[in-house]
Amino acid sequence: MEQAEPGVEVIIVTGEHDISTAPELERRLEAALESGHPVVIDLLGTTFIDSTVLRVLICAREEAGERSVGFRCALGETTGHGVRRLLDLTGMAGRLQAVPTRADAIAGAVAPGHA
Amino acid sequence: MEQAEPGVEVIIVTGEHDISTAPELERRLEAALESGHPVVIDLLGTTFIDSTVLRVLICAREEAGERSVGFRCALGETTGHGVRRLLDLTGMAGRLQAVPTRADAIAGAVAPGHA
Amino acid sequence: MTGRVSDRAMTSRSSGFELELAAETDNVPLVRHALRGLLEASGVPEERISDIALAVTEACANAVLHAYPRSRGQFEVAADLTPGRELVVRVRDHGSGMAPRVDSPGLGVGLPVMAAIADALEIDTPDGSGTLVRMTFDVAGPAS
Amino acid sequence: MTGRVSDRAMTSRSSGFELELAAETDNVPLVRHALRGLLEASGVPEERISDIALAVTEACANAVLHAYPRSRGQFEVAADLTPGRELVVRVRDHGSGMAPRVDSPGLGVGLPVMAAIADALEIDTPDGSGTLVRMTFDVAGPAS
Ligand SMILES: Nc1ncnc2c1ncn2[C@@H]1O[C@H](COP(=O)(O)OP(=O)(O)O)[C@@H](O)[C@H]1O
Ligand SMILES: Nc1ncnc2c1ncn2[C@@H]1O[C@H](COP(=O)(O)OP(=O)(O)O)[C@@H](O)[C@H]1O
Repeated sequence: MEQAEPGVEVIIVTGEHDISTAPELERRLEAALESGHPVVIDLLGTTFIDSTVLRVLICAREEAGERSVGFRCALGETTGHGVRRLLDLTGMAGRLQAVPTRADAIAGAVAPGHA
Repeated sequence: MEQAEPGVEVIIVTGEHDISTAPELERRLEAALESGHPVVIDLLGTTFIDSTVLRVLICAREEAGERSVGFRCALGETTGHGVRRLLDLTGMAGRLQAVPTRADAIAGAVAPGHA
Repeated sequence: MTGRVSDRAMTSRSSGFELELAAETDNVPLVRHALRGLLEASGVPEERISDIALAVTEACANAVLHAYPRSRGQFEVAADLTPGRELVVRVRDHGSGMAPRVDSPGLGVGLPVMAAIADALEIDTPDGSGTLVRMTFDVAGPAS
Repeated sequence: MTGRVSDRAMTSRSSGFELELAAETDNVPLVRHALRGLLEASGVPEERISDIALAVTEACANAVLHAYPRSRGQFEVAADLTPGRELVVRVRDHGSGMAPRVDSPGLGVGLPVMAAIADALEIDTPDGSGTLVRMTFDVAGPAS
Protein backbone atom coordinates (compact mmCIF):
# COMPACT_ATOMS: atom_id res chain seq x y z
CA MET A 1 0.00 0.00 0.00
CA GLU A 2 1.39 3.40 -0.90
CA GLN A 3 0.23 6.88 -1.76
CA ALA A 4 1.39 9.30 -4.47
CA GLU A 5 -0.84 12.16 -5.67
CA PRO A 6 -1.18 15.66 -4.22
CA GLY A 7 -4.66 16.55 -3.02
CA VAL A 8 -5.94 13.00 -3.44
CA GLU A 9 -5.36 10.07 -1.14
CA VAL A 10 -4.40 7.21 -3.45
CA ILE A 11 -4.05 3.88 -1.68
CA ILE A 12 -2.44 1.28 -3.85
CA VAL A 13 -3.22 -2.23 -2.66
CA THR A 14 -0.88 -4.81 -4.18
CA GLY A 15 -0.74 -8.57 -3.81
CA GLU A 16 -2.86 -10.73 -1.53
CA HIS A 17 -4.91 -9.37 1.32
CA ASP A 18 -6.97 -11.22 3.88
CA ILE A 19 -7.86 -11.26 7.56
CA SER A 20 -4.16 -10.96 8.40
CA THR A 21 -3.70 -7.60 6.65
CA ALA A 22 -7.25 -6.19 6.71
CA PRO A 23 -6.71 -4.27 9.98
CA GLU A 24 -3.68 -2.47 8.51
CA LEU A 25 -5.64 -1.58 5.36
CA GLU A 26 -8.50 -0.37 7.54
CA ARG A 27 -6.18 1.98 9.44
CA ARG A 28 -4.74 3.31 6.18
CA LEU A 29 -8.21 3.99 4.84
CA GLU A 30 -9.40 5.63 8.02
CA ALA A 31 -6.39 7.96 7.98
CA ALA A 32 -7.01 8.75 4.32
CA LEU A 33 -10.68 9.52 4.96
CA GLU A 34 -9.77 11.75 7.87
CA SER A 35 -7.54 13.88 5.64
CA GLY A 36 -10.70 15.20 4.02
CA HIS A 37 -9.20 14.67 0.55
CA PRO A 38 -10.90 12.48 -2.06
CA VAL A 39 -9.88 8.83 -1.65
CA VAL A 40 -8.89 6.40 -4.40
CA ILE A 41 -8.26 2.71 -3.78
CA ASP A 42 -6.16 1.24 -6.56
CA LEU A 43 -6.88 -2.48 -6.85
CA LEU A 44 -5.17 -2.88 -10.23
CA GLY A 45 -2.34 -4.86 -8.67
CA THR A 46 -4.42 -6.72 -6.11
CA THR A 47 -4.34 -10.47 -6.63
CA PHE A 48 -6.60 -11.72 -3.85
CA ILE A 49 -8.99 -10.43 -1.19
CA ASP A 50 -11.22 -12.24 1.27
CA SER A 51 -14.51 -11.07 2.79
CA THR A 52 -12.79 -9.29 5.69
CA VAL A 53 -11.01 -7.06 3.15
CA LEU A 54 -14.22 -6.57 1.17
CA ARG A 55 -15.86 -5.46 4.38
CA VAL A 56 -13.12 -2.86 4.92
CA LEU A 57 -13.59 -1.56 1.36
CA ILE A 58 -17.38 -1.35 1.72
CA CYS A 59 -17.10 0.44 5.06
CA ALA A 60 -14.64 2.94 3.56
CA ARG A 61 -17.03 3.58 0.71
CA GLU A 62 -19.91 4.16 3.13
CA GLU A 63 -17.80 6.36 5.36
CA ALA A 64 -16.77 8.46 2.35
CA GLY A 65 -20.42 8.84 1.41
CA GLU A 66 -21.36 9.97 4.91
CA ARG A 67 -18.53 12.52 4.97
CA SER A 68 -19.30 13.63 1.40
CA VAL A 69 -15.74 12.78 0.44
CA GLY A 70 -15.01 11.73 -3.16
CA PHE A 71 -14.34 8.00 -3.47
CA ARG A 72 -13.46 5.57 -6.26
CA CYS A 73 -11.88 2.15 -6.67
CA ALA A 74 -9.76 1.27 -9.69
CA LEU A 75 -10.51 -2.27 -10.82
CA GLY A 76 -9.29 -3.52 -14.18
CA GLU A 77 -7.96 -6.37 -16.22
CA THR A 78 -4.79 -6.55 -14.16
CA THR A 79 -6.83 -7.00 -10.99
CA GLY A 80 -6.64 -10.66 -9.98
CA HIS A 81 -9.42 -13.14 -10.65
CA GLY A 82 -9.54 -13.68 -6.87
CA VAL A 83 -10.74 -10.11 -6.37
CA ARG A 84 -13.27 -10.13 -9.21
CA ARG A 85 -14.74 -13.40 -8.10
CA LEU A 86 -15.63 -12.17 -4.62
CA LEU A 87 -17.05 -8.92 -5.97
CA ASP A 88 -19.13 -10.79 -8.54
CA LEU A 89 -20.37 -13.40 -6.06
CA THR A 90 -21.52 -10.70 -3.66
CA GLY A 91 -22.67 -8.25 -6.35
CA MET A 92 -20.50 -5.57 -4.77
CA ALA A 93 -18.53 -4.19 -7.76
CA GLY A 94 -21.17 -1.50 -8.25
CA ARG A 95 -21.26 -0.47 -4.62
CA LEU A 96 -17.50 0.21 -4.67
CA GLN A 97 -17.71 2.89 -7.39
CA ALA A 98 -15.31 0.88 -9.51
CA VAL A 99 -13.73 2.36 -12.66
CA PRO A 100 -11.12 0.70 -14.90
CA THR A 101 -8.00 2.89 -14.46
CA ARG A 102 -6.28 4.86 -11.73
CA ALA A 103 -6.63 8.05 -13.77
CA ASP A 104 -10.39 7.52 -14.06
CA ALA A 105 -10.57 6.83 -10.36
CA ILE A 106 -8.71 10.02 -9.47
CA ALA A 107 -10.78 12.07 -11.89
CA GLY A 108 -14.01 10.57 -10.52
CA ALA A 109 -13.02 11.04 -6.89
CA VAL A 110 -12.02 14.70 -7.29
CA ALA A 111 -14.93 15.70 -9.56
CA PRO A 112 -17.45 17.76 -7.61
CA GLY A 113 -20.84 16.21 -6.97
CA HIS A 114 -19.47 12.70 -7.04
CA ALA A 115 -18.96 12.26 -3.33
CA MET B 1 -51.06 -10.01 18.86
CA GLU B 2 -53.20 -7.61 20.87
CA GLN B 3 -52.85 -4.49 22.98
CA ALA B 4 -54.44 -3.57 26.32
CA GLU B 5 -52.89 -0.94 28.61
CA PRO B 6 -53.46 2.83 28.60
CA GLY B 7 -50.31 4.90 28.00
CA VAL B 8 -48.23 1.85 27.14
CA GLU B 9 -48.19 -0.06 23.89
CA VAL B 10 -48.35 -3.71 24.93
CA ILE B 11 -48.00 -6.13 22.06
CA ILE B 12 -48.86 -9.66 23.03
CA VAL B 13 -47.34 -12.19 20.67
CA THR B 14 -48.93 -15.60 21.01
CA GLY B 15 -48.21 -18.89 19.30
CA GLU B 16 -45.74 -19.49 16.50
CA HIS B 17 -44.19 -16.75 14.44
CA ASP B 18 -41.86 -16.99 11.48
CA ILE B 19 -41.16 -15.43 8.10
CA SER B 20 -44.87 -15.73 7.25
CA THR B 21 -46.00 -13.47 10.10
CA ALA B 22 -42.88 -11.35 10.73
CA PRO B 23 -44.01 -8.54 8.37
CA GLU B 24 -47.31 -8.17 10.24
CA LEU B 25 -45.49 -8.07 13.58
CA GLU B 26 -43.08 -5.52 12.15
CA ARG B 27 -45.97 -3.25 11.13
CA ARG B 28 -47.54 -3.58 14.58
CA LEU B 29 -44.26 -2.67 16.25
CA GLU B 30 -43.64 0.29 13.95
CA ALA B 31 -47.10 1.64 14.70
CA ALA B 32 -46.53 1.16 18.42
CA LEU B 33 -43.16 2.95 18.29
CA GLU B 34 -44.70 5.82 16.36
CA SER B 35 -47.29 6.37 19.10
CA GLY B 36 -44.45 7.72 21.26
CA HIS B 37 -45.62 5.58 24.19
CA PRO B 38 -43.35 3.06 25.89
CA VAL B 39 -43.50 -0.32 24.13
CA VAL B 40 -43.77 -3.76 25.73
CA ILE B 41 -43.55 -6.98 23.77
CA ASP B 42 -45.11 -9.81 25.70
CA LEU B 43 -43.52 -13.11 24.63
CA LEU B 44 -44.95 -15.11 27.54
CA GLY B 45 -47.31 -16.98 25.25
CA THR B 46 -44.98 -17.21 22.28
CA THR B 47 -44.15 -20.80 21.40
CA PHE B 48 -41.79 -20.37 18.46
CA ILE B 49 -39.87 -17.67 16.57
CA ASP B 50 -37.39 -17.87 13.73
CA SER B 51 -34.55 -15.49 12.91
CA THR B 52 -36.74 -13.20 10.79
CA VAL B 53 -38.89 -12.57 13.88
CA LEU B 54 -35.81 -12.12 16.06
CA ARG B 55 -34.60 -9.53 13.57
CA VAL B 56 -37.89 -7.64 13.89
CA LEU B 57 -37.59 -7.68 17.70
CA ILE B 58 -33.97 -6.48 17.62
CA CYS B 59 -34.81 -3.70 15.17
CA ALA B 60 -37.71 -2.58 17.35
CA ARG B 61 -35.43 -2.49 20.36
CA GLU B 62 -32.87 -0.39 18.47
CA GLU B 63 -35.52 1.91 17.09
CA ALA B 64 -36.89 2.45 20.61
CA GLY B 65 -33.38 3.30 21.79
CA GLU B 66 -32.90 5.82 19.00
CA ARG B 67 -36.24 7.47 19.75
CA SER B 68 -35.62 7.33 23.51
CA VAL B 69 -38.83 5.39 23.92
CA GLY B 70 -39.13 2.94 26.84
CA PHE B 71 -38.89 -0.70 25.73
CA ARG B 72 -39.07 -4.11 27.37
CA CYS B 73 -39.77 -7.70 26.41
CA ALA B 74 -41.48 -10.10 28.79
CA LEU B 75 -39.88 -13.52 28.57
CA GLY B 76 -40.63 -16.16 31.16
CA GLU B 77 -41.17 -19.81 31.96
CA THR B 78 -44.29 -19.95 29.84
CA THR B 79 -42.35 -18.71 26.82
CA GLY B 80 -41.72 -21.69 24.54
CA HIS B 81 -38.40 -23.50 24.38
CA GLY B 82 -38.31 -22.56 20.68
CA VAL B 83 -38.01 -18.89 21.59
CA ARG B 84 -35.44 -19.35 24.34
CA ARG B 85 -33.29 -21.55 22.19
CA LEU B 86 -32.86 -18.96 19.43
CA LEU B 87 -32.17 -16.19 21.96
CA ASP B 88 -29.62 -18.35 23.75
CA LEU B 89 -27.90 -19.48 20.53
CA THR B 90 -27.53 -15.91 19.37
CA GLY B 91 -26.86 -14.43 22.80
CA MET B 92 -29.66 -11.94 22.23
CA ALA B 93 -31.77 -12.25 25.41
CA GLY B 94 -29.81 -9.40 26.99
CA ARG B 95 -30.13 -7.12 23.99
CA LEU B 96 -33.93 -7.39 24.12
CA GLN B 97 -34.23 -5.94 27.64
CA ALA B 98 -36.03 -9.08 28.76
CA VAL B 99 -37.77 -9.30 32.13
CA PRO B 100 -39.82 -12.23 33.47
CA THR B 101 -43.37 -10.83 33.71
CA ARG B 102 -45.61 -8.45 31.83
CA ALA B 103 -45.94 -6.25 34.93
CA ASP B 104 -42.15 -5.97 35.18
CA ALA B 105 -41.97 -5.16 31.50
CA ILE B 106 -44.57 -2.40 31.77
CA ALA B 107 -42.93 -0.97 34.88
CA GLY B 108 -39.52 -1.05 33.21
CA ALA B 109 -40.73 0.48 29.96
CA VAL B 110 -42.54 3.39 31.64
CA ALA B 111 -39.83 4.11 34.24
CA PRO B 112 -37.94 7.27 33.32
CA GLY B 113 -34.32 6.89 32.30
CA HIS B 114 -34.85 3.40 30.96
CA ALA B 115 -35.43 4.32 27.35
CA MET C 1 -51.83 -16.61 5.26
CA THR C 2 -54.37 -18.54 3.18
CA GLY C 3 -53.72 -22.27 2.82
CA ARG C 4 -52.37 -23.20 -0.58
CA VAL C 5 -53.44 -26.79 -0.81
CA SER C 6 -53.25 -26.79 -4.57
CA ASP C 7 -49.60 -25.78 -4.41
CA ARG C 8 -48.47 -28.83 -2.55
CA ALA C 9 -48.51 -32.55 -2.83
CA MET C 10 -48.01 -34.55 0.33
CA THR C 11 -46.95 -38.16 0.40
CA SER C 12 -46.98 -39.84 3.77
CA ARG C 13 -44.68 -42.74 4.44
CA SER C 14 -44.30 -44.78 7.57
CA SER C 15 -41.36 -42.72 8.77
CA GLY C 16 -41.25 -39.52 6.81
CA PHE C 17 -42.84 -37.20 4.30
CA GLU C 18 -42.21 -35.33 1.11
CA LEU C 19 -43.64 -31.92 0.34
CA GLU C 20 -43.50 -29.91 -2.82
CA LEU C 21 -44.46 -26.30 -2.22
CA ALA C 22 -44.54 -22.89 -3.81
CA ALA C 23 -41.64 -20.79 -2.52
CA GLU C 24 -43.91 -18.51 -0.52
CA THR C 25 -43.65 -17.54 3.10
CA ASP C 26 -47.05 -19.00 4.01
CA ASN C 27 -45.76 -22.46 3.20
CA VAL C 28 -42.95 -22.35 5.76
CA PRO C 29 -45.22 -23.08 8.75
CA LEU C 30 -46.80 -25.95 6.81
CA VAL C 31 -43.42 -27.67 6.67
CA ARG C 32 -42.89 -27.11 10.36
CA HIS C 33 -46.27 -28.57 11.21
CA ALA C 34 -45.69 -31.66 9.08
CA LEU C 35 -42.33 -32.14 10.77
CA ARG C 36 -43.81 -31.67 14.21
CA GLY C 37 -46.48 -34.25 13.41
CA LEU C 38 -43.90 -36.79 12.34
CA LEU C 39 -41.68 -36.26 15.37
CA GLU C 40 -44.51 -36.15 17.91
CA ALA C 41 -45.91 -39.40 16.52
CA SER C 42 -42.46 -40.93 16.98
CA GLY C 43 -42.14 -39.83 20.59
CA VAL C 44 -39.29 -37.38 20.08
CA PRO C 45 -38.96 -35.09 23.14
CA GLU C 46 -40.65 -31.70 22.79
CA GLU C 47 -37.46 -29.66 23.21
CA ARG C 48 -35.68 -31.59 20.50
CA ILE C 49 -38.68 -31.17 18.20
CA SER C 50 -38.59 -27.44 18.75
CA ASP C 51 -34.84 -27.25 17.99
CA ILE C 52 -35.27 -29.24 14.80
CA ALA C 53 -38.27 -27.11 13.84
CA LEU C 54 -36.06 -24.02 14.15
CA ALA C 55 -33.28 -25.40 11.94
CA VAL C 56 -35.74 -26.58 9.28
CA THR C 57 -37.70 -23.32 9.38
CA GLU C 58 -34.47 -21.40 8.72
CA ALA C 59 -33.67 -23.60 5.72
CA CYS C 60 -37.17 -23.15 4.29
CA ALA C 61 -37.08 -19.40 4.91
CA ASN C 62 -33.86 -19.23 2.88
CA ALA C 63 -35.43 -21.09 -0.03
CA VAL C 64 -38.34 -18.64 0.04
CA LEU C 65 -36.27 -15.51 0.65
CA HIS C 66 -33.12 -16.04 -1.40
CA ALA C 67 -33.49 -18.75 -4.02
CA TYR C 68 -35.78 -16.89 -6.42
CA PRO C 69 -34.92 -13.20 -6.28
CA ARG C 70 -36.49 -12.44 -9.65
CA SER C 71 -39.08 -15.15 -10.18
CA ARG C 72 -41.48 -17.56 -8.57
CA GLY C 73 -40.42 -21.09 -7.85
CA GLN C 74 -40.93 -24.25 -5.88
CA PHE C 75 -39.12 -25.90 -3.03
CA GLU C 76 -39.21 -29.45 -1.78
CA VAL C 77 -38.80 -30.81 1.69
CA ALA C 78 -38.21 -34.47 2.48
CA ALA C 79 -37.94 -35.86 5.99
CA ASP C 80 -36.84 -39.41 6.77
CA LEU C 81 -36.74 -40.87 10.22
CA THR C 82 -34.69 -44.05 10.24
CA PRO C 83 -35.29 -46.90 12.69
CA GLY C 84 -31.92 -45.94 14.21
CA ARG C 85 -33.55 -42.65 15.27
CA GLU C 86 -31.70 -40.50 12.84
CA LEU C 87 -33.72 -37.83 11.12
CA VAL C 88 -32.58 -36.59 7.73
CA VAL C 89 -34.26 -33.49 6.36
CA ARG C 90 -33.57 -32.25 2.84
CA VAL C 91 -34.66 -28.81 1.70
CA ARG C 92 -34.20 -28.37 -2.02
CA ASP C 93 -34.82 -25.39 -4.27
CA HIS C 94 -34.16 -24.87 -7.95
CA GLY C 95 -33.15 -21.25 -7.69
CA SER C 96 -30.00 -19.18 -8.07
CA GLY C 97 -27.74 -21.46 -6.07
CA MET C 98 -26.09 -20.12 -2.92
CA ALA C 99 -25.68 -16.42 -3.57
CA PRO C 100 -23.88 -14.46 -0.85
CA ARG C 101 -25.61 -11.15 -0.14
CA VAL C 102 -23.96 -8.30 1.68
CA ASP C 103 -27.32 -6.59 2.06
CA SER C 104 -29.40 -9.60 3.03
CA PRO C 105 -32.76 -8.62 4.51
CA GLY C 106 -32.20 -11.45 6.99
CA LEU C 107 -30.38 -11.40 10.29
CA GLY C 108 -27.60 -13.57 8.86
CA VAL C 109 -27.83 -16.28 11.48
CA GLY C 110 -29.78 -18.90 9.53
CA LEU C 111 -26.88 -21.05 8.34
CA PRO C 112 -25.02 -20.98 11.67
CA VAL C 113 -28.26 -21.80 13.52
CA MET C 114 -28.78 -24.81 11.22
CA ALA C 115 -25.16 -25.88 11.73
CA ALA C 116 -25.40 -25.44 15.50
CA ILE C 117 -28.57 -27.53 15.85
CA ALA C 118 -28.07 -30.22 13.21
CA ASP C 119 -25.54 -32.95 13.91
CA ALA C 120 -24.42 -32.47 10.32
CA LEU C 121 -25.26 -29.86 7.71
CA GLU C 122 -24.48 -30.35 4.04
CA ILE C 123 -25.02 -27.84 1.27
CA ASP C 124 -24.60 -28.55 -2.39
CA THR C 125 -25.99 -27.96 -5.85
CA PRO C 126 -27.19 -31.26 -7.30
CA ASP C 127 -27.39 -31.36 -11.09
CA GLY C 128 -25.78 -27.94 -11.20
CA SER C 129 -28.77 -25.82 -10.23
CA GLY C 130 -30.35 -24.49 -7.08
CA THR C 131 -29.48 -25.47 -3.55
CA LEU C 132 -29.89 -28.64 -1.52
CA VAL C 133 -29.56 -28.29 2.23
CA ARG C 134 -29.33 -31.64 4.00
CA MET C 135 -29.48 -31.77 7.77
CA THR C 136 -29.01 -34.85 9.93
CA PHE C 137 -30.39 -34.89 13.47
CA ASP C 138 -29.86 -37.49 16.12
CA VAL C 139 -33.32 -37.70 17.67
CA ALA C 140 -32.48 -40.30 20.27
CA GLY C 141 -29.83 -38.20 21.99
CA PRO C 142 -30.31 -35.12 24.16
CA ALA C 143 -31.32 -31.77 22.69
CA SER C 144 -27.57 -30.97 22.69
CA MET D 1 2.89 -10.83 10.27
CA THR D 2 5.91 -12.74 11.60
CA GLY D 3 6.17 -16.35 10.50
CA ARG D 4 5.25 -18.78 13.21
CA VAL D 5 7.13 -21.81 12.11
CA SER D 6 7.15 -23.28 15.59
CA ASP D 7 3.37 -23.17 15.67
CA ARG D 8 2.90 -25.50 12.76
CA ALA D 9 3.84 -28.93 11.66
CA MET D 10 3.63 -29.67 7.95
CA THR D 11 3.45 -33.12 6.48
CA SER D 12 3.73 -33.34 2.74
CA ARG D 13 2.15 -36.24 0.94
CA SER D 14 2.11 -36.98 -2.75
CA SER D 15 -1.36 -35.51 -3.15
CA GLY D 16 -2.10 -33.39 -0.14
CA PHE D 17 -0.99 -31.83 3.11
CA GLU D 18 -1.90 -31.49 6.74
CA LEU D 19 -1.25 -28.36 8.77
CA GLU D 20 -1.72 -27.77 12.44
CA LEU D 21 -1.66 -24.08 13.25
CA ALA D 22 -2.30 -21.58 16.00
CA ALA D 23 -5.66 -19.90 15.48
CA GLU D 24 -4.07 -16.57 14.55
CA THR D 25 -4.73 -14.42 11.54
CA ASP D 26 -1.14 -14.61 10.29
CA ASN D 27 -1.53 -18.33 9.71
CA VAL D 28 -4.41 -17.93 7.26
CA PRO D 29 -2.18 -16.94 4.30
CA LEU D 30 0.11 -19.88 5.11
CA VAL D 31 -2.75 -22.26 4.46
CA ARG D 32 -3.59 -20.52 1.22
CA HIS D 33 0.01 -20.72 0.05
CA ALA D 34 0.26 -24.43 0.85
CA LEU D 35 -2.97 -25.02 -1.05
CA ARG D 36 -1.81 -22.98 -4.00
CA GLY D 37 1.43 -24.97 -4.10
CA LEU D 38 -0.44 -28.25 -4.14
CA LEU D 39 -2.85 -27.17 -6.87
CA GLU D 40 -0.24 -25.48 -9.06
CA ALA D 41 1.93 -28.59 -8.91
CA SER D 42 -1.09 -30.59 -10.04
CA GLY D 43 -1.82 -28.35 -13.00
CA VAL D 44 -5.15 -27.01 -11.76
CA PRO D 45 -6.14 -23.90 -13.77
CA GLU D 46 -5.27 -20.57 -12.11
CA GLU D 47 -8.86 -19.33 -11.88
CA ARG D 48 -10.02 -22.49 -10.16
CA ILE D 49 -7.09 -22.25 -7.73
CA SER D 50 -8.06 -18.72 -6.88
CA ASP D 51 -11.71 -19.71 -6.26
CA ILE D 52 -10.69 -22.57 -4.02
CA ALA D 53 -8.24 -20.31 -2.20
CA LEU D 54 -11.10 -17.93 -1.45
CA ALA D 55 -13.38 -20.63 -0.03
CA VAL D 56 -10.60 -22.10 2.11
CA THR D 57 -9.46 -18.67 3.31
CA GLU D 58 -13.01 -17.95 4.49
CA ALA D 59 -13.14 -21.23 6.42
CA CYS D 60 -9.78 -20.53 8.08
CA ALA D 61 -10.77 -16.95 8.88
CA ASN D 62 -13.84 -18.30 10.68
CA ALA D 63 -11.74 -20.69 12.77
CA VAL D 64 -9.49 -17.77 13.74
CA LEU D 65 -12.25 -15.21 14.24
CA HIS D 66 -15.09 -17.18 15.81
CA ALA D 67 -13.98 -20.51 17.27
CA TYR D 68 -12.08 -19.18 20.27
CA PRO D 69 -13.78 -16.01 21.48
CA ARG D 70 -12.26 -16.21 24.94
CA SER D 71 -9.08 -18.25 24.55
CA ARG D 72 -6.28 -19.26 22.25
CA GLY D 73 -6.52 -22.42 20.25
CA GLN D 74 -5.38 -24.41 17.27
CA PHE D 75 -6.89 -25.26 13.94
CA GLU D 76 -6.04 -27.98 11.46
CA VAL D 77 -6.28 -28.01 7.72
CA ALA D 78 -6.04 -31.14 5.62
CA ALA D 79 -6.13 -31.15 1.83
CA ASP D 80 -6.41 -34.33 -0.26
CA LEU D 81 -6.33 -34.38 -4.02
CA THR D 82 -7.58 -37.70 -5.32
CA PRO D 83 -6.45 -39.20 -8.62
CA GLY D 84 -10.01 -38.59 -9.80
CA ARG D 85 -9.26 -34.85 -9.51
CA GLU D 86 -11.45 -34.25 -6.54
CA LEU D 87 -10.02 -32.01 -3.85
CA VAL D 88 -11.27 -32.43 -0.29
CA VAL D 89 -10.29 -29.75 2.20
CA ARG D 90 -11.09 -30.11 5.89
CA VAL D 91 -10.78 -27.17 8.27
CA ARG D 92 -11.16 -28.26 11.88
CA ASP D 93 -11.13 -26.26 15.08
CA HIS D 94 -11.74 -27.32 18.68
CA GLY D 95 -13.57 -24.19 19.71
CA SER D 96 -17.08 -23.19 20.71
CA GLY D 97 -18.86 -25.03 17.91
CA MET D 98 -20.91 -23.05 15.41
CA ALA D 99 -22.14 -20.06 17.36
CA PRO D 100 -24.48 -17.69 15.47
CA ARG D 101 -23.59 -14.06 16.11
CA VAL D 102 -25.95 -11.21 15.40
CA ASP D 103 -23.09 -8.75 15.83
CA SER D 104 -20.41 -10.62 13.91
CA PRO D 105 -17.43 -8.41 13.04
CA GLY D 106 -17.43 -10.18 9.66
CA LEU D 107 -19.38 -9.34 6.53
CA GLY D 108 -21.49 -12.46 6.96
CA VAL D 109 -20.79 -13.87 3.52
CA GLY D 110 -18.19 -16.49 4.47
CA LEU D 111 -20.45 -19.55 4.65
CA PRO D 112 -22.42 -18.68 1.50
CA VAL D 113 -19.17 -17.99 -0.37
CA MET D 114 -17.87 -21.42 0.66
CA ALA D 115 -21.15 -23.04 -0.37
CA ALA D 116 -21.19 -21.19 -3.69
CA ILE D 117 -17.64 -22.22 -4.65
CA ALA D 118 -17.38 -25.72 -3.22
CA ASP D 119 -19.24 -28.51 -4.99
CA ALA D 120 -20.27 -29.67 -1.53
CA LEU D 121 -19.95 -28.09 1.89
CA GLU D 122 -20.41 -30.07 5.09
CA ILE D 123 -20.35 -28.71 8.60
CA ASP D 124 -20.41 -30.80 11.73
CA THR D 125 -19.05 -31.22 15.22
CA PRO D 126 -17.05 -34.45 15.40
CA ASP D 127 -16.64 -35.90 18.88
CA GLY D 128 -19.00 -33.23 20.17
CA SER D 129 -16.64 -30.27 20.19
CA GLY D 130 -15.55 -27.54 17.83
CA THR D 131 -16.34 -27.33 14.15
CA LEU D 132 -15.30 -29.33 11.11
CA VAL D 133 -15.87 -27.71 7.75
CA ARG D 134 -15.41 -30.11 4.86
CA MET D 135 -15.40 -28.80 1.30
CA THR D 136 -15.24 -30.88 -1.85
CA PHE D 137 -14.06 -29.28 -5.08
CA ASP D 138 -14.09 -30.77 -8.54
CA VAL D 139 -10.74 -29.56 -9.90
CA ALA D 140 -11.09 -31.15 -13.31
CA GLY D 141 -14.23 -29.25 -14.26
CA PRO D 142 -14.57 -25.57 -15.14
CA ALA D 143 -14.25 -22.86 -12.51
CA SER D 144 -18.08 -22.96 -12.40
N1 LIG E 1 -31.47 -21.33 -0.73
C1 LIG E 1 -30.65 -20.29 -0.99
N2 LIG E 1 -30.48 -19.81 -2.26
C2 LIG E 1 -29.65 -18.76 -2.52
N3 LIG E 1 -28.92 -18.13 -1.56
C3 LIG E 1 -29.03 -18.56 -0.28
C4 LIG E 1 -29.89 -19.65 0.07
N4 LIG E 1 -29.77 -19.84 1.41
C5 LIG E 1 -28.90 -18.93 1.86
N5 LIG E 1 -28.45 -18.13 0.86
C6 LIG E 1 -27.46 -17.04 0.99
O1 LIG E 1 -26.74 -17.24 2.18
C7 LIG E 1 -26.82 -16.09 3.02
C8 LIG E 1 -26.75 -16.50 4.48
O2 LIG E 1 -27.94 -17.18 4.86
P1 LIG E 1 -28.41 -17.13 6.38
O3 LIG E 1 -27.25 -17.50 7.24
O4 LIG E 1 -29.62 -17.96 6.49
O5 LIG E 1 -28.72 -15.60 6.65
P2 LIG E 1 -29.91 -14.65 6.11
O6 LIG E 1 -30.86 -15.51 5.32
O7 LIG E 1 -30.54 -14.09 7.33
O8 LIG E 1 -29.23 -13.61 5.28
C9 LIG E 1 -28.09 -15.39 2.59
O9 LIG E 1 -28.04 -14.01 2.88
C10 LIG E 1 -28.09 -15.66 1.10
O10 LIG E 1 -27.25 -14.73 0.46
N1 LIG F 1 -15.49 -22.08 13.18
C1 LIG F 1 -16.53 -21.44 13.76
N2 LIG F 1 -16.74 -21.51 15.11
C2 LIG F 1 -17.79 -20.86 15.70
N3 LIG F 1 -18.69 -20.10 15.00
C3 LIG F 1 -18.54 -19.98 13.67
C4 LIG F 1 -17.47 -20.63 12.97
N4 LIG F 1 -17.59 -20.35 11.66
C5 LIG F 1 -18.67 -19.54 11.53
N5 LIG F 1 -19.25 -19.31 12.74
C6 LIG F 1 -20.48 -18.52 12.99
O1 LIG F 1 -21.19 -18.43 11.76
C7 LIG F 1 -21.42 -17.07 11.41
C8 LIG F 1 -21.46 -16.91 9.91
O2 LIG F 1 -20.16 -17.10 9.36
P1 LIG F 1 -19.79 -16.38 8.00
O3 LIG F 1 -20.86 -16.66 7.00
O4 LIG F 1 -18.42 -16.80 7.63
O5 LIG F 1 -19.85 -14.83 8.31
P2 LIG F 1 -18.88 -13.92 9.22
O6 LIG F 1 -17.73 -14.77 9.66
O7 LIG F 1 -18.47 -12.82 8.29
O8 LIG F 1 -19.76 -13.45 10.34
C9 LIG F 1 -20.32 -16.30 12.13
O9 LIG F 1 -20.69 -14.96 12.34
C10 LIG F 1 -20.18 -17.09 13.41
O10 LIG F 1 -21.19 -16.68 14.32
